[in-house]
Amino acid sequence: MNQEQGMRTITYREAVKEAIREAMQRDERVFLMGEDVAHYGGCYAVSKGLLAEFGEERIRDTPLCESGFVGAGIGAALGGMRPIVEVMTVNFSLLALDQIVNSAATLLHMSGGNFNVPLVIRMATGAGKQLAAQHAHSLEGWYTHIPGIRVLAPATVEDARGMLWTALQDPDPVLIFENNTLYNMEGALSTESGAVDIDRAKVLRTGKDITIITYSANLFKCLEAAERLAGEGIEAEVIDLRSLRPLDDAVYLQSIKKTHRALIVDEGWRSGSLAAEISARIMEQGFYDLDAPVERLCSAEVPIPYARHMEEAAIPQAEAVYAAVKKVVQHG
Amino acid sequence: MNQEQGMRTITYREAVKEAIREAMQRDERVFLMGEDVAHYGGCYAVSKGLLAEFGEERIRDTPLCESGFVGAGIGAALGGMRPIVEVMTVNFSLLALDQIVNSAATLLHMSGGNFNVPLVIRMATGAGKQLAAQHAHSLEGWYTHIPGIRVLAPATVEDARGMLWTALQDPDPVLIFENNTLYNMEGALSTESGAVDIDRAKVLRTGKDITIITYSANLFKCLEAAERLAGEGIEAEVIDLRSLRPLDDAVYLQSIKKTHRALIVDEGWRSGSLAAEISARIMEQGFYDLDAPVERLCSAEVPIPYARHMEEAAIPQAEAVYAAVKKVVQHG
Amino acid sequence: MTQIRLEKTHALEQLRQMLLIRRFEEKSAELYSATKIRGFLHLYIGEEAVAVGVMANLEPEDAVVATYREHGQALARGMSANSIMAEMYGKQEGCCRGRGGSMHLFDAEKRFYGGNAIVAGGLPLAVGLGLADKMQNRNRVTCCFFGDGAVAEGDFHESMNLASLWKLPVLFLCENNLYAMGTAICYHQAQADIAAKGSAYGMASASVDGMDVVAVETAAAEAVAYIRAGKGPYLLECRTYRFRAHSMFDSELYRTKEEVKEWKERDPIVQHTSRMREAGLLDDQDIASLEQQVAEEVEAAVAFAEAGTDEPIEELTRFVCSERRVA
Amino acid sequence: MTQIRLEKTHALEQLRQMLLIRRFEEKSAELYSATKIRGFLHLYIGEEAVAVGVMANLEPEDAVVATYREHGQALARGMSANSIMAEMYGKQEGCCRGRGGSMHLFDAEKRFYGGNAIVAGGLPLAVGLGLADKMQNRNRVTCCFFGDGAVAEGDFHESMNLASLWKLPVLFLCENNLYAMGTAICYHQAQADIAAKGSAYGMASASVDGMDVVAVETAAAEAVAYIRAGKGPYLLECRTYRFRAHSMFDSELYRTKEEVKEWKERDPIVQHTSRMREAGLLDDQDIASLEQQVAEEVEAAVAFAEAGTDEPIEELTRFVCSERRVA
Ligand SMILES: Cc1ncc(C[n+]2csc(CCOP(=O)(O)OP(=O)(O)O)c2C)c(N)n1
Ligand SMILES: Cc1ncc(C[n+]2csc(CCOP(=O)(O)OP(=O)(O)O)c2C)c(N)n1
Ligand SMILES: [Mg+2]
Ligand SMILES: [Mg+2]
Repeated sequence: MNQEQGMRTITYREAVKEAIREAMQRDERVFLMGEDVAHYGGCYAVSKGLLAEFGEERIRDTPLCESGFVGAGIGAALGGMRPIVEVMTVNFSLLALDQIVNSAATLLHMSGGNFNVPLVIRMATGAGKQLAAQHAHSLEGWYTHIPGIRVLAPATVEDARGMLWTALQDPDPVLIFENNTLYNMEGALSTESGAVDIDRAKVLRTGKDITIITYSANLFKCLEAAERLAGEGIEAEVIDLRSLRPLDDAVYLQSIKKTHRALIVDEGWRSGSLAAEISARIMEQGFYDLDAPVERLCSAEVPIPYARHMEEAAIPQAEAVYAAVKKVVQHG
Repeated sequence: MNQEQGMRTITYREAVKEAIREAMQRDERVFLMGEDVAHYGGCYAVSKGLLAEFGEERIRDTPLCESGFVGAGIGAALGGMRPIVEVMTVNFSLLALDQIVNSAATLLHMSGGNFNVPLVIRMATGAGKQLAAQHAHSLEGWYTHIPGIRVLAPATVEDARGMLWTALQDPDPVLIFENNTLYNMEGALSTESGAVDIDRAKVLRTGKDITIITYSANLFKCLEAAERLAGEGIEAEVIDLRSLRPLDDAVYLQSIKKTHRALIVDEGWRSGSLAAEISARIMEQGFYDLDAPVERLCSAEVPIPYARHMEEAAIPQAEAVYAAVKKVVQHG
Repeated sequence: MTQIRLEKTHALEQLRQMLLIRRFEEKSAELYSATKIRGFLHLYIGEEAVAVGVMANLEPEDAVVATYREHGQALARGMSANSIMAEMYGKQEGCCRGRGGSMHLFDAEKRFYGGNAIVAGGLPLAVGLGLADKMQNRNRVTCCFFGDGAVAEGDFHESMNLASLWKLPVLFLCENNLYAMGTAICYHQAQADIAAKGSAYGMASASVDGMDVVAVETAAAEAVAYIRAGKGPYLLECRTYRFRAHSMFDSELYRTKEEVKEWKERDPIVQHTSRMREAGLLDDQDIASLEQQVAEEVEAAVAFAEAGTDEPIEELTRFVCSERRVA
Repeated sequence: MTQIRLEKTHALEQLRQMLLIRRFEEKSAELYSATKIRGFLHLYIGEEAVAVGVMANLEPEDAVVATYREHGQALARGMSANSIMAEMYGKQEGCCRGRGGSMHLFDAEKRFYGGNAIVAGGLPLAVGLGLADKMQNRNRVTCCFFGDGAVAEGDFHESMNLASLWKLPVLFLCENNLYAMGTAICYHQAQADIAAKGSAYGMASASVDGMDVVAVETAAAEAVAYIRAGKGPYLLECRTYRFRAHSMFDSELYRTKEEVKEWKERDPIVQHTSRMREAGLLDDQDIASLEQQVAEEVEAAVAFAEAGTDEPIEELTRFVCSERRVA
């Protein structure tokens, strides 16, 4: 693919960095703020080098105070800036949840339209690096419960590169979740790449036997499983949700009309997962299309443990996707 | 009913207070801590009078610092006490969410069994008093996503009276959600009333045509709707979940085997609601029992507005339950 | 030190504003009993000198971040009594189209950023507003109101540190009325001198008698001058007292009638009136005319609210998200 | 002031503990490179005098709340090197059965309450532990470790206020190593004198050279005596420095090699060694034997971890909830 005309290979990390750089260049109201984004270079090295390019004012280290600096991001947005606030890891964002839910998500409605909050918050999410129970959860699905915010989950380098600019044009708060296992992933990107839509889910592989609905890092596990299943004559259609709130229902409902079966793969804990919401929507809007019950493959309901074998067992794996598909396909 | 032998009439507020009083009397490790629980008498007057009975040490006013005093509750539990921590309103609990999720819910597993946290947290929840977008949400369903905690929602005076003691015997964190519209409700209580189980859902009305699954204040709206439906020959079975995490799946799945239809009524926002989880479980475990898709009646996805007519329109009402049942029953 | 402006026009205007707040709220309490206003209603009565004294120093391009006890803050900032009353009636004509109610007054034109019912929740927003001004080289002040109770919250600490670290143009305005709801300051602050807390953040601070509108105006003038000079944020503690219950549900078990009575002797309106009289700046005629003017304004607000219309239910989800994407 | 215990047995024991931490962590860094240990690994090297000096003052019934940079805290508290190393290997024989890893060491028997990777998240827990002791009339101390970075968090503020307000027996032990990850204290504290912050809470406080184990022990003795006397909590700032990177992923762009070198000249182990030598309490023989003893302990720990077993996958959800209901 990267052999094609106008394509280049880039890591996810670099793609995010380019997106930040471009946004900073395009609009001087944009700035990046968070713990260790400047002098350290970002805890996942996303912003390494940007301090030298843009200076301390616009690549702004904050003290450790998630509620304070996320709230300051809201205020700066109200004051006419276009802040990109980085929260190191979604677990830490719980410290800022009051500001996100009770202020950012609420201000526009509660004020009857007086004030909108054009704020982008980026966070790392997900397990896979043995970081244990206070660093490795996948709470992006949980955030999708909150009206007034938009939740994005770029899986590909194209989306890592393109979603930020679109998010910055949104007049309301947008949360972007970057799975920490993706930063080192390489992918092919058009040299012309730029802003991408953030409204539509995408079919990344077509198939007729089952619809696999997923997002972020699990996309690749699902594609891997689909490959293997294809070898056995089972053609899975794989959908990358991309936007987790609002959900683009049409794409998966349409797919199910064809496949009559669905599996949702989601790294959140099973109970109360985003996968539950999608299953419920299929129940409501696609019930008569189904030949078998929709299944979910989620994380085990346990704080993510440190030991590698336990961490691996706790979260969805390609092998488990494969097995779950087999189960659904044999059903009914 | 209160005419019966050994029954008395009591408000929900009094029932909670009696439960606290009894717990304090039974076990000197128990104490109540929170904002304005002592000198003010509790923001919903639940603890009024207890300061005089038990003194400032055990009925303990805290400064405004939700993270601090919830965390202190965790520490006190680790230190051998049995704290009851009151958070005024679930919206404010977002300030303590890090402590609840990253500490209380996580410590036992993360420490490999070294430390359990026998902590009870009570909070008011729900709309209906025109308290607007920072006081009126129903986030109890949201909390059910978190492994390691138990979530209870007493709807009746019996449960308001009885769940606390059972919760205090739990070695792990238990969150009890009291819908603020219930405090003034009167109900009949046995003079012998005491601890109740917190594991089982209850069928509060039997019926053969549809299963209505609900909890807390919405129970009464559902019973009201069921009464009206009965007048039209539609017999709804109404289930009070009581425990929201873990869910007692057996009771509603069993009911659906008989009714073949279900409606879930839940004051949480629709997307990512507890209702979605239940719908997904029915999909997975009761699909072949269904004659029609399971429906959800939830709150509109909007920060709860102040104006009465808008607030009423935002949350489930008996009228809407009635209409939703009619829709499901006519289906398929 | 900025000069005290005890010249007639200005002093009268201060009195008028305090009276307006007082009468507006007395009426609100009545309307609450009549169930015209619902939800939580927190009255500012007794604390009028604070908002009125402070606001006199702000320019239209400055910003205000308010609390849930903010009728006084809103009126002193120049929001119309009509739009506030209509809001409390839950009407479309209210400043938030009935979505906010008493605790959530907003006004984009006045740069009045709420109306926040999360105690201390407004402080980080004020930091951000100040940051935006600093980054855009605008010589503006953001004035952030909060109570003594808010001082215990982590958001207070984080915001004080951020503002001072980044030298932001924020006036932290603490309305210390000695109680957080029913919890006396001795039960919520290990160290009860609030102004003294500035030093933990290297922030300039002062304390002033919040029952004296002239003293407040003077102290705030100094604070605002300091901020406008680019020296960074400032913490100003105004020592005041609320004469009424915390909200309409409060049985006031936590304080004595005597204490309330003593503080009422320092009523900011009475004090300002006497001082003006003594200075020969006010006579019975002036007072009567002020009272009438204010009464008319309050009456008009009630009439406006009564005549208001309900937001159509179809508009319930309007403003959950903005209507257009391009910011 | 408690007397300095520079008598041989004790001074040797302090040296042994510091050496153990140093060698244990040097080995851990190696094992990290060999991918035997994974996740985040934060080394305490350079800061050994703090944990060792403080812990000498704690009794078995006291409690410790630790940070995620807590190998030193755990070893000084007397946790076994075996169980820590096995934990970092993710083995069942680890102190948390492999669920915690480097950042989450726990030990009920030692009253060692973690291993908290939420910066400042342990402070409220320490307040609660102190509250439990106070309510049960137990004369115990809870010692809570945290870094300079934690001081900016709201939890620091809320906890300091609660502990002082309620006069709880908590020692707030700040390891000020001048950086929060890559953010120098001048970028995260508006006012960088941490001990001075005690006054905002009416809390006793002091600052001590954290590179000197005797000084730390002495200062901590004073603090602990104050707390045990029932006078309330105490904030002790230990000025120290980490010699290694923040974690294994850190390219140390934020500080100069010279700065690191200067601090290394104050190596707590070297300093303590020289002092003992000068006092005639230590000779080459002692050192060699200590080094050997420590090397054996570290080697044994590695062997123990290598021989460890994986927790069976069926046990994954064990400990999500307790097994029995009755508390
Ligand atoms: C985070 C949060 N916790 C609790 C409450 C409930 N509450 C509302 S006002 C109040 C007291 C606030 O006291 P203070 O800051 O002194 O302001 P005052 O009411 O005295 O003006 C409390 C506890 C709240 N609104 N928000
Ligand atoms: C709440 C939270 N925010 C951010 C982090 C990421 N983080 C881990 S350690 C650290 C720096 C902490 O500095 P300090 O408290 O001084 O301790 P030190 O590492 O210097 O010992 C940061 C930002 C975290 N673990 N928790
Ligand atoms: Mg107050
Ligand atoms: Mg540090």
